[in-house]
Amino acid sequence: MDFTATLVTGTGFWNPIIWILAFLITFIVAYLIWRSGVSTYQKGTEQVKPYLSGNAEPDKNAVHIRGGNLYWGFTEGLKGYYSRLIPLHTGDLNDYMLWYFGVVIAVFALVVIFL
Amino acid sequence: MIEQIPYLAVILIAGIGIATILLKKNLIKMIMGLAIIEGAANLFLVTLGYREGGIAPIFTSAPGKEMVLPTVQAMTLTNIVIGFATTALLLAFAIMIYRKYGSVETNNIRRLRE
Amino acid sequence: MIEIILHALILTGMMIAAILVFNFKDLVSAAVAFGLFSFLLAIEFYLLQAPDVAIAEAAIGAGLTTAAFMIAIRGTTKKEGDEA
Amino acid sequence: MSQYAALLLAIPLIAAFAMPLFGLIGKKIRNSWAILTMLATVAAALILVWEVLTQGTIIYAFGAVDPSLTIPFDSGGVPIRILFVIDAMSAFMILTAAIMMFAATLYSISSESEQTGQDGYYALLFLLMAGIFGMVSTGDLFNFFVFLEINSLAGAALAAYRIKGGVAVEGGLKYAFISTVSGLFFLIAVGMLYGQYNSLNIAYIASVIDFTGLSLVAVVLMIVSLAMKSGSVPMHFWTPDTYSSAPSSITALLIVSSMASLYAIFRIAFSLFGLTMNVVTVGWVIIILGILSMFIGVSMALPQKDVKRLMAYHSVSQIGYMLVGLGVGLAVLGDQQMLAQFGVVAMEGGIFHIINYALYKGLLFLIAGAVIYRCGTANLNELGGLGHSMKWTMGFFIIAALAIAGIPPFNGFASKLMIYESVFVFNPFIAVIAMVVSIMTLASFVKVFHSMFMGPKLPQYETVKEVPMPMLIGMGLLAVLIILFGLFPDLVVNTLVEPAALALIDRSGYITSVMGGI
Repeated sequence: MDFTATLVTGTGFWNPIIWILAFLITFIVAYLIWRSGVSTYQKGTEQVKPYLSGNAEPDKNAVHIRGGNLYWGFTEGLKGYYSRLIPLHTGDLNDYMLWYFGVVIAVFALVVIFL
Repeated sequence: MIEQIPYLAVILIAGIGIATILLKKNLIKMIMGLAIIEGAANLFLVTLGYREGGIAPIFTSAPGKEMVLPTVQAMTLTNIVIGFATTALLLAFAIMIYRKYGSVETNNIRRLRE
Repeated sequence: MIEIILHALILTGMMIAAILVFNFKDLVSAAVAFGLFSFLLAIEFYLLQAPDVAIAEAAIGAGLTTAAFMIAIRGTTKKEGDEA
Repeated sequence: MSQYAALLLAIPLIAAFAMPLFGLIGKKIRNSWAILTMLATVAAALILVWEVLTQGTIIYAFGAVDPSLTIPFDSGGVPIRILFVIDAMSAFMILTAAIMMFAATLYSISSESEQTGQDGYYALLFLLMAGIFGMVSTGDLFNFFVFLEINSLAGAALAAYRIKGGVAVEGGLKYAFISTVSGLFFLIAVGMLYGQYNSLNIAYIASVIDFTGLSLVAVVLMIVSLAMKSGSVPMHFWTPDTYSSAPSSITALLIVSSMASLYAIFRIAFSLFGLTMNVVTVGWVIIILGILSMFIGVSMALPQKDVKRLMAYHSVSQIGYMLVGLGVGLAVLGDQQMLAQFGVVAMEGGIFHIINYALYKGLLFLIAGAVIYRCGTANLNELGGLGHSMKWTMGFFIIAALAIAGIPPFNGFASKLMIYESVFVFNPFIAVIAMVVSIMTLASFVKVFHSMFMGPKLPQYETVKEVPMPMLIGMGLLAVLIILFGLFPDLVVNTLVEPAALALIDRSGYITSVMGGI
């Protein structure tokens, strides 16, 4: 078996091995740069503490950005879309069944029209 | 002629079952609607195998006459048993829901949504 | 001819039973109507030359399923709607 | 002749029904029995897949003198027995199911170790697997319905197994109700076909089919019912409810059962009806369902707060990719030139995505389960900083999240690339939507990653440790497979996916394998 063959998709190709090699080289270069470090850095001193303009560090729970806060702007920006989409998910079993029968009828109509 | 009557009944009965599922909010009622559709499906299957003037497909009464199709009857038997299993499972869920939610109305069983 | 009338009668009975299941507010009555529906279905199976299916339907459909509904109704509400 | 087809069903069934007996003896013995039978099933499945790939389609007739004897001499050329027809596509699905079964069972051993009622849990788990294996390998429509019901009932019972204040029962009830209704309509459709062609055998019906109005009703009922079972929009509402309330290892298996329904859609569309129906219309119906699933699934996932619910919406979205890939293949089935140009690649992409999706989505749900196992909550607003204490889990999560977002070099990229490029030729608009959806997928997993693993170590999770070894092994296996499939996509496509796609297209080959060249 040929492990280095490329995946041909008709219009293009994809070879993960070459990609991995490129990635590895970038990684090694980055690692070398990172390892050379900053000469003034010293472990275990005041330096490593978080610097908040001299204020006391707040509680850990207050620092962490919660999942609910992420993408708040995104959902707010698409409010018109989401305010229509979310209420559709009523959690009501009758509605679930209504959608099923609705889709049966819709697909049936489509298939008959474009026979 | 006889072969055609049950098909009409199947459509109407299945329609009543679907209406029960869609319009009734009570879970027990909805499960009854499901069981009615189940009955309609069974009737449909048995009617498929019916041949006018045919006799029951039992080996000892074999000589001569035309028989109705046995495969659909085996299918129907299987489906009756499966139907009872699903009904029992759904009813068990309904009882459990009543214990936890205090209601079997679908508009109260909506803790999972959005 | 008599056969056609018999079929029509039983199928109409089934439909009426199904409509009763739909209409009864009292769940116990609805369960009884469902039992009637299953019983008529069993007779219809017999008329359609499926005696073994008829026996199974009478035992499981009319008997066990109705009993299961009764037990479930005892465990939950007796009436449709929120007043229970 | 191969007996493994029967073992594939027999072992899980024996395992399931003997499970309570072994449970009486002792917990250790019951767990060993579960692992042993699981290994036996997986071994039988792997041998079967190997045989199919090397020797071609396997036919197994239940109850025949010779299992390969499909048409008895006195039956007048009609296969009357229950047949298992395992071609390359079925083998592919069996392989997917076997891998997931291995990971999920191993994971359950420790994730469920402190729960009650484990006898029933494992019994139902094996029943679920028997249902899935039956669905993907049977060649008989009514038999398929029976396995569908076994699968639905076991799945619903398992989804509701941990009551969790009633929420899980709600999820299980919705799943059971919906799948029973769709199963009944599937049965009515089977009846319609039986009434016309007097047979239940897929291959026989396919060989004599004459597309009538009644067949049209049947195909619509079948496809919509199975699309509902696989959770495509706009019939996806049960998916997040059930997936989020079920135990995590069960969710990983429910995914496989939705894949089995997806398989059935294509088995029915390609092998049963094929070119006798209007493939362009049906193909477009499937494509439209796919596009809706992709887009609405991912856009509902973004604002979710419960991690399992978020992942469940992603499974709706990922189903869309497979529907689009195979729908494009179906739509161009009648045109040989278009089929060769991009149709086959689109189908290969869709099929490849099935196994990729099962791997990474299963892994994601197992990770969510691991987090819930240790922290007791699935709420993204409460979690945080777990990267400090659950390093392995975090590593697996990174792999799975990058794979689902289609970042190279993971396996999701390879199959998505095939779908993008082939669908772009068919209709650029669909490919653009698919890419946008992929970006939104990445965005929502960045959200999960950040709120679960990043941030400072929170005081309430100070004592959280890494999950036990069997859970890590279950997750690790899937992670390794994701990387391997990502590194050698060509190998997987050539050995597994391409035969599967060709087996779907080759309708006459399917018929001949059963009917023996008539």
